[in-house]
Amino acid sequence: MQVKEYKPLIVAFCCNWCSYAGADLAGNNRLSYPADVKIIRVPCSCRVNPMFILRAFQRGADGVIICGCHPGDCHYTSGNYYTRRRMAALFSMLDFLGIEKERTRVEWVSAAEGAKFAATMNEFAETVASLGENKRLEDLRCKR
Amino acid sequence: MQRVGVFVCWCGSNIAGTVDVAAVAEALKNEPGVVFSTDYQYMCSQAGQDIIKNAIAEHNLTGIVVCSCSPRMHEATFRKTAAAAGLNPYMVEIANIREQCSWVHKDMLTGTEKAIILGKAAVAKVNLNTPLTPGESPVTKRALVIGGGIAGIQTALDIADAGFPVDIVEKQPTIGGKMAQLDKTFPTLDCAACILTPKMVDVAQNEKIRIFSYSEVEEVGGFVGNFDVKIKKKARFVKEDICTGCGACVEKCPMKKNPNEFNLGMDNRPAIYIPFAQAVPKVATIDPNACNMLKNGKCGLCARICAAGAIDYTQKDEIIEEKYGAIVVATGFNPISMEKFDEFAYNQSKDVITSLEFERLTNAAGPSAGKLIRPSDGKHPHTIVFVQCVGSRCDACAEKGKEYCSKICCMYTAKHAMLTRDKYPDTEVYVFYIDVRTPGKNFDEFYRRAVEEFGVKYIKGMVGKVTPEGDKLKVQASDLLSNKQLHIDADLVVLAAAIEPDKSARPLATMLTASMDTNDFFTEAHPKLRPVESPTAGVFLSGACQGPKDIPETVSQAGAAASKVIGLLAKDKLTGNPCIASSNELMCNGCSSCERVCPYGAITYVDKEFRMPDRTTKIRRVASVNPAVCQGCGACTVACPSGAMDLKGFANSQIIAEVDAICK
Amino acid sequence: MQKITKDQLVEKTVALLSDGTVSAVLGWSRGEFDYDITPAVFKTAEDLKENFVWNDFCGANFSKYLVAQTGKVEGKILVFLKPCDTYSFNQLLTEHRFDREKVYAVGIPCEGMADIAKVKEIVGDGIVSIEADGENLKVSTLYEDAPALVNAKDVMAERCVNCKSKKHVAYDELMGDDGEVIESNRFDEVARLEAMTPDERFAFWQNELSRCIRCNACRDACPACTCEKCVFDNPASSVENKAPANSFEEKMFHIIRAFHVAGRCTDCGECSRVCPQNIPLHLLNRKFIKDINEFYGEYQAGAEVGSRAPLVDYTTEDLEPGEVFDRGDKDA
Amino acid sequence: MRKVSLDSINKVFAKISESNKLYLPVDGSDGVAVYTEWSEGKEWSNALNTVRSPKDFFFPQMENLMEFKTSGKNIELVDIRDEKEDFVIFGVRACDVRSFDILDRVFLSDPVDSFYASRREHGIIVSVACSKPSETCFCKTFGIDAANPDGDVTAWKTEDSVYFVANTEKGEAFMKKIEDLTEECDDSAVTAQKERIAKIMEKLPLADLSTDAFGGGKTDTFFNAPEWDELSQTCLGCGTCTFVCPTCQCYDIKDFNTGNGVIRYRCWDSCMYSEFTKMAHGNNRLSQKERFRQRFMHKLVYYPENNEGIFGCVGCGRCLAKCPISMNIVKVMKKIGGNKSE
Repeated sequence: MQVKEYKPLIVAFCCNWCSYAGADLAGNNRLSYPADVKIIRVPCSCRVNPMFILRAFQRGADGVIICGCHPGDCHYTSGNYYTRRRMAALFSMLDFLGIEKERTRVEWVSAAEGAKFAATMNEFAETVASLGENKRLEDLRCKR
Repeated sequence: MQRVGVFVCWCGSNIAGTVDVAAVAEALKNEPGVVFSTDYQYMCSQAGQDIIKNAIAEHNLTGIVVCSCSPRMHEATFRKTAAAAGLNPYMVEIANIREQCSWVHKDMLTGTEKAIILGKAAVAKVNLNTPLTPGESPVTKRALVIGGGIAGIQTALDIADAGFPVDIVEKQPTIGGKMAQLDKTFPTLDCAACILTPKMVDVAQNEKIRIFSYSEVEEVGGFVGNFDVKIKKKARFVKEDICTGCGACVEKCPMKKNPNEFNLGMDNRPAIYIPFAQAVPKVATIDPNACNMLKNGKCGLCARICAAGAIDYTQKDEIIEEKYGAIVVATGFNPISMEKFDEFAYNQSKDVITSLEFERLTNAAGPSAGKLIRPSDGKHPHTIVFVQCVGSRCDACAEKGKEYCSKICCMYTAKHAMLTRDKYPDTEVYVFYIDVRTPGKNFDEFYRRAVEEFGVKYIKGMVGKVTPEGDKLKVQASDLLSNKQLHIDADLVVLAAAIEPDKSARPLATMLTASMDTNDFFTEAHPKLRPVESPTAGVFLSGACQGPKDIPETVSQAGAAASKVIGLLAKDKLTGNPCIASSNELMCNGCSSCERVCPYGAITYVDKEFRMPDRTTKIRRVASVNPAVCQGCGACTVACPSGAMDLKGFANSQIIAEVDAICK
Repeated sequence: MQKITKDQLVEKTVALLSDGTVSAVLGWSRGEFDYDITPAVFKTAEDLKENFVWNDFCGANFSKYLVAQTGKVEGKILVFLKPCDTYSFNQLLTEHRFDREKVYAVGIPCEGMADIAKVKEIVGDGIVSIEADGENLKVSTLYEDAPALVNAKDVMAERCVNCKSKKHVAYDELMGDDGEVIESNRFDEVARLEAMTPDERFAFWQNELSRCIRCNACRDACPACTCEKCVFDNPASSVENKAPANSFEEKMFHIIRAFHVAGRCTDCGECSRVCPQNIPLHLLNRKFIKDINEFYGEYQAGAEVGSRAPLVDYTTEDLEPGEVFDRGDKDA
Repeated sequence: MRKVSLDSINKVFAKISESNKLYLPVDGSDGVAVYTEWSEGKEWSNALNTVRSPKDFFFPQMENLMEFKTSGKNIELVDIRDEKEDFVIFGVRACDVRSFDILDRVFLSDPVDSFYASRREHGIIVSVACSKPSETCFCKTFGIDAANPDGDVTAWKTEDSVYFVANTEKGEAFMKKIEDLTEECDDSAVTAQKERIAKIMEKLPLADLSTDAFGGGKTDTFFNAPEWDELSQTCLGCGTCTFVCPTCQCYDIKDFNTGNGVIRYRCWDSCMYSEFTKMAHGNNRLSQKERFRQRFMHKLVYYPENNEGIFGCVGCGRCLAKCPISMNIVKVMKKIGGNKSE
């Protein structure tokens, strides 16, 4: 039997107004990035609850990235500022528990930055792939 | 359990080229809840939409998943399709298998695999969708404009012109604001009064506009379309409707020595006064701190003189309650206080003045009847030094001054310098500047004329110190271009003081739950795309309350704000976005975390009685979301520790279902 | 050891109870031994005189009880607050969790509380009595004829060794003198862990958290955890469980617990005090506090009523989440 | 009676480990004893007892019962019960040994809990007599002799040796395995030890605690006692007492959605929790007072009523040591039973 090549599973939470549109633009321009990146649309990056991130890791994600409008450009004025604080605190805590800090990321991608979206996803997927499978926040029950 | 229909679009070859659409439709058939699954060339076409409509009817579908292009493209289309077939439009989910799948992946196998997973996530989500109905609220067709300067005046006129009633609240006894105090206006040098006063008269004569002068906003409740506002009309001790503005009382009033606010204290006015000849309303006002009758019960001269019988010493403050559909903030600006700028000797010498004071000095209706004189001795000044950026563009950490550029100073200083040289060719005029900023139509030409035609001496560098010595002002400055120290014996020094938002703005912002930046300027809903709206729905921004602005800019923003108000008031009902937050009262702690992160002030708290699990009752403070104000960002849902706050359409359970489906 | 005596407290309380200022008293009630003290609501002078205690084992923070008790009592309830308790008190007021008008808060100075486990480490098991004796505790056991003298400082609870403040930030009445905010070394242990490699930190927490039995004592004792319905009890929340199913759930529980109180935790240390498995849970909370202080400026939850918790606030200049790892020793 | 010198006890452990998994109290990194699988280098703890009781071995905090595998709309049922092997728990104190009897009466009475029964069948219990009881101990109240515990094998630990007596067939088999490592001896050392312990037991602060007021048929006497209000008023509603208790046996059965199916598992539940025994109609014990009362009424009245007068407590003292607010069964018995014994 052929050994299946390891491909990291990446969940990307994208805000509806900037980053999801940025991802659409990447598509319009046919800029490719790994199919292992799966996008979930949220109204604003501030909708992303730390529980969603832990849930993704529990279910087998190897990396989680949150994309929102650039600071100052939030459709809802201040949503991404809260995202920035919450995720800074959360990521630091995950690191404190010894969980690889490279598995989580926040990136600001505007609706015009299709190229940045694709480049970010390529780079992030590569980083996560180099870490290998997520072992430190996995739930073996979900791998049965 | 839902009955879900899945519709996979080929988008010609856009999707079908890299995704095996039939395989996707087949794979999704087995997902929980799915009772129907098919694929078609163009789902968005009439024929494609008919397939959806027919399937809804035939299979009693309760939810729809369309695997197609981005929801940003056709979500609205398919929601309409669903609605046309009798299905709630919010029972539609889109799996984006074009922009985020077929267009970015080259390989059929990979593309198909991913499309199936995206489809599964959409099915998982739609299984948890609930029908949503947008809330509706009526609109009170009346606008409130707070501030009666040129911004407020223009906004009110434009709104009234569209046929909607407008009220202006102005805290001074007259409308007109800062522009009424100006002499000439750049870059065309027409006189401010000549272009402003006709507008003020228009306001007074417009049947749709009411002016509450000498009044302040006291309380704001309600929300977009339905604001409840309390306005305090301060007692002016003159019956507004009877006073003819003849001015007899002003002439006869014995208490004449009170600093005249309109002339920035450079001359005096009586206790009963009309701020200036073209005031609107042209009605006298008694200053209670100056009037002997009000203070000591002695005098009463004005009442005896007034032929109309308008004087009423017993007048009290009055509270007016009114409903509004929209509120425009036009609270304007003030020059900052020069108290802290000791180096310019503003407090030591009467001959160091601010630009606004200079403006009054050169105004024909000003304290010197338009003759440029030194305030100290009334003599004609020969050497005049203008200092720019006083308190603007300061270090963030500086104890005084502002970090921002006040924007208008470069132009009005050029105007002052040019007019001085024009009228008094015997003068020597220096302007000290950090940079000269003149972006604007005909602005740079204007500045160059000051230098080239009128011989104003522009010197790059800051004035370090002004020292009064005898009847001269010793100005010590540096010329950065020639790298020299300069000493000038000046007769008059004019400081271009930075401007700041009016002090009334901060408490007003709190009342309106409108946000402000650290400098107390109101923030826009979006700095580029929604510059005249505040993040709080139904509250609009006009003029310098949003940031430093000159007159043309203010007028155009005033018009823009008015058009936004008109657009709002033209509606009979407001239909909200149904994807909004809502709080489960049983779980809410009333801790205020959600309220603190809400950019719209959509969350308020009510005390409610609850039956506790142990059969007792308890009154608890719980959050309540105003559906007309909430925009559905979801910041509150994460701030809420108990999970009581959730977002319709993007519920915790729905997002988690998507995560689960993707990570399977 | 404690400067205020039990008799002073009882006298004061009985007076306030009899003149009708308060109708109930939240205080410490004696137990079977000298250290097993139970929080109790006293309603009569007799009960107070007979059962009220104040000694080196009165560690329980009463602030949280006010959420439930203020609704149950007619009139005011008297609550004793040690300096650290006053921070929780204020934080609960900031979050509108009880009616300030229904409380009569009496601040009492605290010299630090003893940890019975540390006492037992020194003198052994079988403790019959513990009495304060100047700087020392006089401990009699079943197995030694003579009582042992233990310096109170040597058996002080970890949270008291790293006491952050002897200053009361809220009270209606203060017994004795007020103290000052203290420059403590409370972040040293967090810094020690931060200095480890990720692998070492992972091993450290894996070992600690694997002992969790999900008894919820940390949550139930925490004065910041006053949710009407905790997510961990709510089957709809997707994280509910009654047992730590595996190492993922152990971690998730403690991350979410700490995150939910981040910016609101006053660092009172109740979580670690009550943990039956001796997990140093306060380190997770302190990590958030340390980070918040470093990222957004010093902030002490509960120092004043109405302050805005850092995670429901922002500035436009905040650091990026990616920058939290390479900030280095910016203070060094 | 056989004995082995304390120096050679690790040889005994090594010998047993050859054929069975052996669990015994070992001091953890925080200095607290935990039942740990023995391997070379692990030392038998001197601690009086573990914080977590050995009930875990027969009634673990979490146990998978079965699994449903789903694929699309298909469901397949999978039996995931693992094969059990014999194992030894060594160093169980008298109180904890008695707790197994209390659990047996619940799980082994009809209908028999087959998961529990299989673990119980495979478990060999080597008890050890106490030598230095704590002030929190009150096993004597329930007629337990700390100096002479039950179990398949009883052991006594003295300054220099460990003495063994087999009580059951399983015990005989255990002794057989370590026959070469132990030597026959008289019981003088053990007798002396028993006398010493008996004296200490008399001196314990809770030595006089009595169950006289309690037992079956006392529901009406205590159910509406006014003291419950006071006793429960500061209870936090956490599960510490129930989770450290060796006799608490309540559990919940829950499903975990793995994404590819469902794992049905059971886990300890606590009658102190607000969600305990929640049913479609809601909760039957709505206040903390009712939940608190349930726990103590169960141990002191309902259990003995259904089990020939045996109380549902063994006096191990864990709840005394671990309750965050130091409320416990002793305080309850004294407060509520003090004026009702007749």
